[in-house]
Amino acid sequence: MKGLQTKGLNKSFGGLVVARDITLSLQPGDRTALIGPNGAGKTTFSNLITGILKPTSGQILLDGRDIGGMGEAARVRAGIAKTFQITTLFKHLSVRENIRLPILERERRALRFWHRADRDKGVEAEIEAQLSAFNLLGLADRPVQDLAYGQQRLVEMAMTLALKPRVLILDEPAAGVPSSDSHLITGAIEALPADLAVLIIEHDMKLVFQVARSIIVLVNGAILTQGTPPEIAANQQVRDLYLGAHHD
Amino acid sequence: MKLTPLTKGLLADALLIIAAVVAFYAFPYDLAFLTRIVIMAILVLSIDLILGLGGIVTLGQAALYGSGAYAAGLFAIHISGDPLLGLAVGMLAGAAIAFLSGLLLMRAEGLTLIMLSIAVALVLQEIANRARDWTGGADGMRGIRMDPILGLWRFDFIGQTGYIYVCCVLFVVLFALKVLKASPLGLMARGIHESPARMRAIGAPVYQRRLILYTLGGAIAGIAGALAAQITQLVSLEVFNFSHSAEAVIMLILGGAGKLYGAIIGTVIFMVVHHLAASVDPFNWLFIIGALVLGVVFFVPQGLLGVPTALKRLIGGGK
Amino acid sequence: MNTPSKRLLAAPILLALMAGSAPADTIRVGVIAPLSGPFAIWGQQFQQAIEVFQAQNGTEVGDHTIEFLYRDSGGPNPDQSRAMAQELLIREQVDYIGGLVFTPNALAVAELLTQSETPGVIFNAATSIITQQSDYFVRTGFTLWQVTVPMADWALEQGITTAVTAVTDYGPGIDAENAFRSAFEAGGGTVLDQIRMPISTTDFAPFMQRVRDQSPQAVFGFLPAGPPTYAFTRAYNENDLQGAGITFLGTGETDETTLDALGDQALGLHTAYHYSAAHDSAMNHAFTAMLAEMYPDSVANLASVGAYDGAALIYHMVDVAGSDGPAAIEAARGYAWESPRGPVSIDPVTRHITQNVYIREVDHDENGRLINREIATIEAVPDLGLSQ
Amino acid sequence: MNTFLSILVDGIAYGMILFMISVGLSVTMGLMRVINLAHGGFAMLGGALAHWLIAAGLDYWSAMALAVAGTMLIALPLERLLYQRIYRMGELQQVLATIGIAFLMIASVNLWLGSTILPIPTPPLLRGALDLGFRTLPYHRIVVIIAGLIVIALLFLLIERTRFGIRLRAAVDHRATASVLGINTAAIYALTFMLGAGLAALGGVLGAELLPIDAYYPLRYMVLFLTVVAVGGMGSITGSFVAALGLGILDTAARYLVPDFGTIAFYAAMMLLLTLRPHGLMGRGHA
Repeated sequence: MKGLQTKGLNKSFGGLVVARDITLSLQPGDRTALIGPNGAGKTTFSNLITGILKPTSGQILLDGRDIGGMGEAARVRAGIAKTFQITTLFKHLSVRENIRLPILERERRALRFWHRADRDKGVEAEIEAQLSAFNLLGLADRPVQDLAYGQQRLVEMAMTLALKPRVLILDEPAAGVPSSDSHLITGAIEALPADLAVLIIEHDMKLVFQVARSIIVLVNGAILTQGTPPEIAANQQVRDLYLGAHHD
Repeated sequence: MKLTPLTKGLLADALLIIAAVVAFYAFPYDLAFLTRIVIMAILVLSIDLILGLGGIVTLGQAALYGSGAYAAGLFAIHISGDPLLGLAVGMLAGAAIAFLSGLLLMRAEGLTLIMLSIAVALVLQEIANRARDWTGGADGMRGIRMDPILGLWRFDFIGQTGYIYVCCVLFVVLFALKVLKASPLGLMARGIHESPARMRAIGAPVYQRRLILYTLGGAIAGIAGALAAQITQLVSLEVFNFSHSAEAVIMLILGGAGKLYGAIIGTVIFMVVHHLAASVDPFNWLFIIGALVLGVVFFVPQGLLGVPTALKRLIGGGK
Repeated sequence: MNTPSKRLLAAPILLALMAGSAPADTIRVGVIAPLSGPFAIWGQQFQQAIEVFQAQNGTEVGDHTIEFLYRDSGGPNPDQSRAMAQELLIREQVDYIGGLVFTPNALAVAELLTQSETPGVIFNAATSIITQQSDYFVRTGFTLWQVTVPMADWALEQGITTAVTAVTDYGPGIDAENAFRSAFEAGGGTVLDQIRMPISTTDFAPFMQRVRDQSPQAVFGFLPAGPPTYAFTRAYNENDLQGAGITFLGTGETDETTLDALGDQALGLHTAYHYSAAHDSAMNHAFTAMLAEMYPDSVANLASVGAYDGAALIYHMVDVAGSDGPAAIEAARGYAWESPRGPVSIDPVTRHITQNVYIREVDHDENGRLINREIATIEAVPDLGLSQ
Repeated sequence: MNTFLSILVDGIAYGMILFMISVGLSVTMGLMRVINLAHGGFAMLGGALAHWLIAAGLDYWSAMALAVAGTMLIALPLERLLYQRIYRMGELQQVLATIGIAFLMIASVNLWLGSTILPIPTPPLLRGALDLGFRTLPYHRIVVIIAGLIVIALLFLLIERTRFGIRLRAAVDHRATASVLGINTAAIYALTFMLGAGLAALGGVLGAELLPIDAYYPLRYMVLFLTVVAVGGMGSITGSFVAALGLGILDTAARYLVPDFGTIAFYAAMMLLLTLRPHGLMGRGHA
């Protein structure tokens, strides 16, 4: 079984149930969006997948292997990467260094202390490639904190892709990005490697309907329904519960 | 004039070596004091690695320094008086204590981490006090006799050999730290400092990485402790004092954290001011030190090495 | 990288020898003592006593002028003490070293004294073994055994046969415990319990309760000077051990500089010590009167007398030997003189001071001030610690 | 059994003193998020003022009241001029700035009254001891225990029943929201800081029999006070109370039962607890 599966995932804090029997599957090449009203449990679900939270019960499988016991970092190394809701980049480091770090981590070279970090030709070439793919070459040596918000989002995406993940979770990729820059984000998502499994957690319906091929609706920690964008758009239940409220 | 970072670094190295040589000839009667400054600078460098690069705030460096001192002392008394072997033993002891205590400490943050690190030093002090058959307890561990360095240079009365010896060790440590700072490990440390959450998200097990940094810092602190034991030829319980840890952190911030040379400049300035203030008015020198600390924290939070940058920004603010 | 040739290395030595040497008729004495920090009172007492001595005896001995220099050791800090000793010996070209309050500090300078053949007069550091670490050490202070054994002997004479020892769990505390027990048991007494109190103790009530529970006739205490001693004596009072018939036996707890802080509750405490500011002799009256005149806020204590006699001994050594270290030490051996504490002499073998030990009881003087009143004298006690 | 009761009595009295000195530290640390290493300095200032006032002829109780008031008055300008800026610093800068302040406090008292112990003679009423049968209990300790209980009772009334308390709680729990709602957080900070300093001064005066006042007091007992706060959890009055009593009793028990390992036992317990509960007994974590 390829890709990411969850089976009967439950999570509760004391009496508060925040994830209820979530079973889903994400195949290579999927572009699935997870939507739902505030408090539906989207972030909890993302945290369960990435290992920040441990499920109360249920399984998480990557390529058929149970990764439920792995820590956060180990899951990244196994191939699950995510971008954050809030930008937590290395603000004082340059764009180039921000991308160098994940590559070094991926290559298991981050503990080398006997040579300069910027002298590996292969790594440097890969950084160049990422920079140009995201149109960041001109900003390569600027500290990240000097960049505009949308550009920081791109740096984050570049960093995450530098990990060469098989499953990518985009946690509100457009949050905080001015609408004039949102084409940058949609462009970047559309340009993602075709065989990557992508889960997009997003409020912005315009973006979701633009990039997702499948949509999962989460309500009160449980999956309400799942379908293609037109199906979801047509679903009366979803319209009442979510879209209706959203569009007012 | 525009300098590349590399030339800048080489220039700083050259200046440091020249300063060390000039000090040797300019203050021939104060080599003992200069030697203490250099040893302290090594301890402050060890904190720069942990705190300046890795962003790990502790107040227990005395635990690692003291372990190095006692280990080197015991080694000299019971096994061999060779200074370099003793240095290696002190380094290993500092690293070992850092690793063992780090298993506990590196999971904590903030006040909890500060308190735990202080407690480690206090527990070690009590252990050294109770193991008085080995350590001499409050009387101090005596009987440390050092062989000539590499069999060639005897420790002399005026302290010339001692001074040159600790300067060489300082240069080696500084060189190693410069290499390390520019290496993937150094970049990783800065990453942990900037954003532990992001480090986890790119697959770095932050706890283990912190432990590695702390252990490396412990090794350097152990070297500083071993040097102190070899130069003074006596180790007392006070090596574990909280004041050691606190003063070393003050020196680092004074010079500028994360910059290596800041550690050295901060140490020199703090110790010279302390020395002068204490000889002018021993009863009231604490006023000067207190004011110095507050002044730095309030007015030059980046440390004295940050002053030129701040001035440049002020003057060239237009561009 | 930094290995100058032998010729270059020699240059500073030559410089040191040429530049620093003082005029032949000035003898310089470097005093290493805490001048700052929580122990600053020691340096202050030293300095004042030496000033008094020089006011009484002038600054000249024969054709030598004697000059004292002071260096701050902070607290117990061997690194600093050694560096200070080096600075004094090399830059200041001193001919004698004095002071040294803490044992590690004294031990750290031992080798320097031997190498430079400089006499070092210890005003205080009280561990017996120190004088064995260099042939150039002489001590004008006391040792724990020297004052503790007489305390035990006196207690036995008073008919006290059972005691509990309560000492701080560190070197000197254990030293005092051993001294008391061996003397007390040798004289037929029984030590019911030996309590070792953690060095960080702030609340001594538990130990006082433990002493009470065993109903001994006396409790012997030893703690580091300062807040622990203060809190220990207060706890003895608060828990009313005196009322329970348990006599307090101590050494330096009723030090003159903290006696006023202890207040009237100190009345009746018994201690054995080598000096009381209330010692009744012309010599002592002259000393304390001069001290009061020069420093109205000061009182004389063990630190004062250690420094005062240290100065006296140095004057004698200079008189006989000038700046010749080995000859000075020879002159010190067996030298006997009258001190504010009574007759004293330097033991020719141990180079430690032989002196009277006084049993004192805290009492009011005619002006209502608290003093250590001498109630018994054990004459000419040597250091009793080395044979142990 | 007697030993057990003795441990309880001595431990509670000791714990009450730790509580009184530390509770102000805990509240200010919880509210302002400042690691204040100079807090013991306020206890020392209180003690030094009381010493000086009694030496000048005042009686114990008036001296205590004036010392507490005086310390609060000293705390106000310190808060306005220095601490306000320290609140916004990173934790490392806070540590250093407050150590600097502690140094200045030490140097000032050293200059003013010297480096020896500054006794605060207790009135005759407090000397002597009450016979409990199995042992005696000094009157002074009884007063300390009662004072500790009064302090915690008053603190609870203040926090639970007054407008100031409601605002204080709001400010601790939701700093940003509180200022948006128009609560004057700067005033609350200043008042709370003064209150904490005053409590420290009270604890310093009452506790002087156990923790004698001298110029180096702030550094000597700094770790002890911070331990109470760290174990109790920053910002929690109940936490400080439980931690102070618990540590007092633990420390006392270790002295009765295993005096040889008293120090190690104390710190081992602290390390164990902080490892299991990094935010202390009643800490709120990152809230």
